[in-house]
Amino acid sequence: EPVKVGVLQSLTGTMAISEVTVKNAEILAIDEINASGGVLGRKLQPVVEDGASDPAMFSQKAQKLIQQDKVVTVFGGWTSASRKAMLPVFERFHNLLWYPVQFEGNECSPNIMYSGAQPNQQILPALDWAKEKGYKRIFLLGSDYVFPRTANLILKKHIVHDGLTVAGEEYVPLGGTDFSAVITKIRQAHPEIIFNTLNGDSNVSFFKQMAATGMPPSKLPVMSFSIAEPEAQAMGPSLVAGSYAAWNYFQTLNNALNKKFIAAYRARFGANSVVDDPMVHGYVDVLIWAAAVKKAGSLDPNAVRKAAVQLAAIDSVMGSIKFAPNQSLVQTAFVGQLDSAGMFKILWQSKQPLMPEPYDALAFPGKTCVIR
Amino acid sequence: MLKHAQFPLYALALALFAFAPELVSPYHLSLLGRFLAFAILALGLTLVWGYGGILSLGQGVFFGLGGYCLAMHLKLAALPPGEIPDFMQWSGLTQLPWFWAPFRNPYFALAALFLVPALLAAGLAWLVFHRRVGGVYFALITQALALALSTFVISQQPYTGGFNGLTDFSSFLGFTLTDPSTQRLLYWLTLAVLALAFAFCSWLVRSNFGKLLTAIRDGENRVRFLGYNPTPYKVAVFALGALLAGLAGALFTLHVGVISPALIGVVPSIEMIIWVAVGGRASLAGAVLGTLIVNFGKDWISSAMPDLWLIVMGLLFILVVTALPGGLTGLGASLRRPVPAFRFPFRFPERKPSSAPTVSIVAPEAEDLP
Amino acid sequence: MPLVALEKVSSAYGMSQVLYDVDLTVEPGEAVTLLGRNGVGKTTLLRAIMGLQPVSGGRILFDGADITRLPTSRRARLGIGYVPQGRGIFPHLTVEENLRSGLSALEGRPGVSARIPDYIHELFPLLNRVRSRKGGVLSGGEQQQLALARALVTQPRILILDEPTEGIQPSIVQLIQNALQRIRAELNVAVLLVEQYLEFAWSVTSRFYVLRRGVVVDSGLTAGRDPHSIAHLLNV
Amino acid sequence: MTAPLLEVRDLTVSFDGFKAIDGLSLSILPRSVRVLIGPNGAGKSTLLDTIIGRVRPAQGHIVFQGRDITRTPEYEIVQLGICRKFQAPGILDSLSVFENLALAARHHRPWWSFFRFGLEADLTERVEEILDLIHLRDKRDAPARSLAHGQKQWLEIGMVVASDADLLLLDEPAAGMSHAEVEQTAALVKRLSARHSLIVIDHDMTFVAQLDAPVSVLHMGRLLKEGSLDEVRSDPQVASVYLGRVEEDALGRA
Amino acid sequence: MGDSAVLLGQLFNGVSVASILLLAAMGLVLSFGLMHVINMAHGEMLMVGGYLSFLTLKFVHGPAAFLACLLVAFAGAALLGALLELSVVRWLYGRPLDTLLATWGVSLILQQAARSIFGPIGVELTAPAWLNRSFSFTQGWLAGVQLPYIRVFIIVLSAAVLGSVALFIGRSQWGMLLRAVHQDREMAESLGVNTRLVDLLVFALGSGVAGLAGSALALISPVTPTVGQSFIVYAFLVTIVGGLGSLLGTALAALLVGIFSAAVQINFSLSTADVLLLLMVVALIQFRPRGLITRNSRSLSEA
Ligand SMILES: Nc1ncnc2c1ncn2[C@@H]1O[C@H](COP(=O)(O)OP(=O)(O)OP(=O)(O)O)[C@@H](O)[C@H]1O
Ligand SMILES: Nc1ncnc2c1ncn2[C@@H]1O[C@H](COP(=O)(O)OP(=O)(O)OP(=O)(O)O)[C@@H](O)[C@H]1O
Ligand SMILES: [Mg+2]
Ligand SMILES: [Mg+2]
Repeated sequence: EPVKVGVLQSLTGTMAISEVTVKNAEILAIDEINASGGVLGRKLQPVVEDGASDPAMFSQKAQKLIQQDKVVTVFGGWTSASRKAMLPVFERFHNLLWYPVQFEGNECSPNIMYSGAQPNQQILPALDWAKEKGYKRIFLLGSDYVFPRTANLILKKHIVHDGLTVAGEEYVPLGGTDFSAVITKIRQAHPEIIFNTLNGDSNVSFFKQMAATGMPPSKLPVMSFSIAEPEAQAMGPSLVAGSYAAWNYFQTLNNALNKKFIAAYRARFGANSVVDDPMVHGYVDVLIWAAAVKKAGSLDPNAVRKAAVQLAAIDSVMGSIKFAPNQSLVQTAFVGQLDSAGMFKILWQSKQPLMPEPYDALAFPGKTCVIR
Repeated sequence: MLKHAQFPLYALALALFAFAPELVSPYHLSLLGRFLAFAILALGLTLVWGYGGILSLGQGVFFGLGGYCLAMHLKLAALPPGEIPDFMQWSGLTQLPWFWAPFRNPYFALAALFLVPALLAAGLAWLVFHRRVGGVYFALITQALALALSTFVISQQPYTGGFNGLTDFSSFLGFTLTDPSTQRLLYWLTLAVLALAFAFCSWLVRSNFGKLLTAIRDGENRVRFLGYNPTPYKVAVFALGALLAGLAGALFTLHVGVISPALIGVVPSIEMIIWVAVGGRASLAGAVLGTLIVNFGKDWISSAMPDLWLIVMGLLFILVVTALPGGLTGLGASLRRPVPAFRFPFRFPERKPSSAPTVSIVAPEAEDLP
Repeated sequence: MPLVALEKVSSAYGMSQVLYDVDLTVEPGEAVTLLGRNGVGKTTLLRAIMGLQPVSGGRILFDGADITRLPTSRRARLGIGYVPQGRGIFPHLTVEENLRSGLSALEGRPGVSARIPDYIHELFPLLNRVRSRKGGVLSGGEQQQLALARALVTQPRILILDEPTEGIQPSIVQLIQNALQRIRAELNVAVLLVEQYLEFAWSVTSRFYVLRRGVVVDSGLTAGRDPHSIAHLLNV
Repeated sequence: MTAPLLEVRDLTVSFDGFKAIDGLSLSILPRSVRVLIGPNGAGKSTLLDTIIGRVRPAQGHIVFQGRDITRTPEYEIVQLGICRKFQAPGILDSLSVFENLALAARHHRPWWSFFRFGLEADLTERVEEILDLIHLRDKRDAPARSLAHGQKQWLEIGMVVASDADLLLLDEPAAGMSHAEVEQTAALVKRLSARHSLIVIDHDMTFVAQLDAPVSVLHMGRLLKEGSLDEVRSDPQVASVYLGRVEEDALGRA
Repeated sequence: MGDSAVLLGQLFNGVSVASILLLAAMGLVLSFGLMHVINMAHGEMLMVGGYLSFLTLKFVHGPAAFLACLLVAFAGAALLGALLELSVVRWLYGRPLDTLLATWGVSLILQQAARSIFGPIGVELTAPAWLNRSFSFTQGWLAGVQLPYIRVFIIVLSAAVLGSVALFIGRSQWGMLLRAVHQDREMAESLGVNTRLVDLLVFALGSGVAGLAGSALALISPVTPTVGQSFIVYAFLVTIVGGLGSLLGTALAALLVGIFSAAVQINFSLSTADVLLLLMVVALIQFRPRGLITRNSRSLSEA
């Protein structure tokens, strides 16, 4: 009898844009595990559900997966809102969620494995890089929701702490496409670099309208935290060429596992597919879960999560990774620059894999995450 | 109160629902619970739309307000004394905002979840209706309200939890929410509230107030010349609809454990209209039926064919509206009609008042009225 | 061959039947009046001829051709002009535009010029005065005149009039009476008239039908028949 | 001399510069009938529109029972005691005939009485009577939208009667009615005048003759002539703008 | 960048936002204002226009390519509009709120179809080189003001469309018949008007204009399956503020909303702008309940 695992992403609605590819990567990993014999001698059977970009739907479907389908774990979620909505469900039914996306931290639940970057693994390394390059006036631009606001809160503390200047801070409603007022404000603020946490398609409008007013990335550098390879491809590489991004994985990462992964993904989902950071996190989440099951010798979520943090560091598509005791992933940060083909040239990487810090020490002093 | 002939039927349905915890799986029970909460909102919408002729495309707003009022209390109740909610901390607040403080008191929250939606609705409705703007105008203004308020709630993250909404509650009035027995109680509570709301609404629509409401829907101006000022009645019924929506939102929040701006936007508000349209807009029983059918259908289709469910939903709406304007409860009436609507080669819209084109709310067929 | 012939026409609103096997003919250039008390189905019958009311049995012939299933606009183009009860003025079109809208019926009809005939303004001088006013603000009588004029713009072969004198001042009623006589005589337009006002009906038509509860109960020539001899059929 | 029930003082109504009523004055005594006639577009319906509050005058005042109601909201005017039948029937489509009448009958009841079922006993009796009066007993529970045109006219007359207002305004009540019905309507108006005042507009001279009441002729928004029907009829001006060939005034329905 | 320049720049932004709103709302004046069809799929016509432009650019190159886009977008959206009219809207005339529900269903389907065909990620249209520049002022009190050609182009386009639609409705025989049909359908039929044809053509035209809007919009933001949704609410707001069915009113309302938003956005956060906009509309209703430009009526069933 197969082991049921849940895959819960938005297949419809605004977030489907990103989440469908993560679902693909998770399915790919599940298939690979099945090809190599499954776990504990049993095959995996993915149960795919649609969160429909609606937090309440995520909560409902999570409950369905656990109660109705009796899955042993769930891979999924993208927005913090979806994760927050699912959290009580996983705590109530003592199940385990593997969350693949970079987020704002400030959360610490024993029923979630946070593989996406914590703030100190993505945005703060980018700030370090900017400081190294000599940028002093930083403009913070984001979509109006939780990740950009919290990320910028942390960034502001560190910018001031590092002796740099916040040139301005602006938020655009999710999905907003009109940047004329924002651009006026940017022109007035004279920043040297923009730290961009805009979400999804707002980016296209932003870069287009910047270019139309004579400020392409080559003139005013932009460091983005939500533009990965697929977004760059879709936006038209020429539009964003020259802009920067910080991630824990780039498709151009040069290692054998990565090449194999890309080939496998393309074989399955189309020869022109590109892959990105959240997909890879979704992919490794499944692999690590399988390894943890093997180590625990059990499918019990509680045993699995304990085993997961005890696994040794493994070599993966994205370099050396392991789960820290706070159930977040230890991983390396990269800064890349987009070329005209929509691929990142890797410019910089952290000296070693970074320990995840769910609570930023400067912004939220005195808070720590301890999971028993 | 209820029509005598229908009374046994309703009693039977109520009994069946009351025994649901014994009959269905826990997951389906939890779904049923939240859908019954939705049905309370749908009752309100039937009053407002089906009888009052006022289409609200912003019912999600009132639903959300009710939910938020309760969620604020639940959030505070889950905190150790002296602490402020986590999202406030990481948005840079150090003190509880003044308008949060009273929500520590559960009874204040209970009162607020009725009053806040009802008062906002009454205020907006009065501003619009006393200028004699109605019909489509009002519908679109409520839609703009849904858009503006959801954007606003998202933008006020330090005070509202922003896009994430409010979640992670532990107990209410001493009941631990995750406890299975509490879940059961909650289900019965929802059912009881629904039954009460149903009885109240059906009493209301059969009273003279209901007749007047229908009269206003048919000819607001004519009613003025019969000596009635329609404004207070329209405001009252709209506020009542909002109150029921707020109540539904609060119950929903208890069931699901989360309230977020995603539930108060334009799209969910339109979906709410669909529930009522499917059931039959001028039938209270239809509202409940439609809500349950659409939501269970959505749950089922979205699991069975996730990629297709939007398309299936879309087709369903088109079909219901074009082929079945009276909704499911109107089905009986249209079957009894000897001349089928489509037989006549040229189907005209229902005859409008002679030389008067109006953008007025479409009156349901009289036969559809229960 | 009659211009319009109804053969055993029945019609119903939902469950309630209103017309029962009605037979009625109008010869070319003939004027016929249809009488009956309130609610017997006169309007329903006229609407059925226009194709605005579904027919549940029987046939409607125009010029010998079956038009029972023809769309209303095609019937109008065959040459049926209609003045409905309640007048059917387009409230937000000007009087001028209301008149011009009647020109649509001339499309595809050979030998007619698509312009508003001059005699319209002769017949209804009032319309010239209010030509740029919106139809909806006209007084009841003004609207009634406009509706008549507009029906004439369609250059019909038969005019179907549903209580055309309702709300019209006495002097204009006389005018309309003369106009109908002239239109019939000079343009050979047939008339099917529904009217409560017996003297008026008698003065413009040569044959009558009386409808009672959806059934034709009497018919004949108006000449030599005292209108009051059928009054009993029109009362409760 | 009794004080007038309604006084129209120097009233002017204009639409985009066009004066539909032009300096009109008129007064109505309690328990009296006044007939308004005049050419199409003379401003008769507009006068009623203004009295009932649907149209606001550019100048002048309307005083009802000593109170200036020129700017009073429509529904308050009705509550004060004026009720109107419109020229194009204005009824409430999805309510039944009975409910239409009931609604018209109980507007002066306090708002809380709306939260009960059915009609108060005293009103029920009245409404049932009216049903017979307007020949719609067999349509009592039919939705008003299913009535024929003439039946709608009757229903609206019934609604005005049911309102029991002091001043009843009837805009062309006899239009579309048969001889017998016209007679009945005239009788009804006369009966009503025992308790109410009425302003009646109609183009049917037979009907007007049966009413046997003073007549005012309106023309281009002004009062052209006032007096008994016979006086008015014999006025050459009235004949030329309104009646047409006087000798043929047998055209008025016999 | 001086204060006056900021002000002027923002005024220009306001006008440019207004012109997009106007383009989006213009089709609604036909379908909503005159035909009383609340077409919730109107936004998707915009989307279709955008995607069609995107496809056209794959096949047509050169400086005139964008003009071809406009043509294709117009024709394609009009065709789809005609299809929609034939299959759904036709059955619902005289029931405005039902059209709202049914077309909402259509909009769901179209969105999902776009997602399946073009993928969930937005596609991007490269503006032709001649549009990719901007007037920039470097001296005087206008120093620092940037007027992108693209926005100027959109302003011109929407003015041109406004003019043609106004001519069509106000002056042409079709325009008159359309108004007649929707004031009294049965009567129009009885006068020989082929109401089905009139409806079909006008609905298609309205959709075609939306297609044009989508094509223009694609110049400044990506085409996504949900692009229409983000505009539809504002477009409806503009039509009601303008006064139902009045083109002049709609144009004024678009300007009002565009400039108001631009002014608010520069002083407040963008999210607050929505709330203030709604408050402004409700406030406006207190003064002009039936919109900026209204028509009067004696009918009892109209206020
Ligand atoms: N829309 C409708 N639905 C149901 N019944 C209707 C409808 N319209 C008319 N009727 C009924 O059909 C019957 C005939 O109506 P019709 O309008 O044809 O009468 P009529 O002879 O023209 O009367 P009038 O002289 O009052 O105009 C009436 O009894 C009326 O109640
Ligand atoms: N809202 C309005 N806007 C413009 N003109 C109007 C308006 N209301 C009425 N009129 C005009 O005022 C004049 C008087 O109209 P009214 O309806 O009072 O006439 P009436 O005396 O009742 O005529 P009838 O006997 O035909 O009913 C008409 O010429 C009409 O066109
Ligand atoms: Mg009739
Ligand atoms: Mg009049």
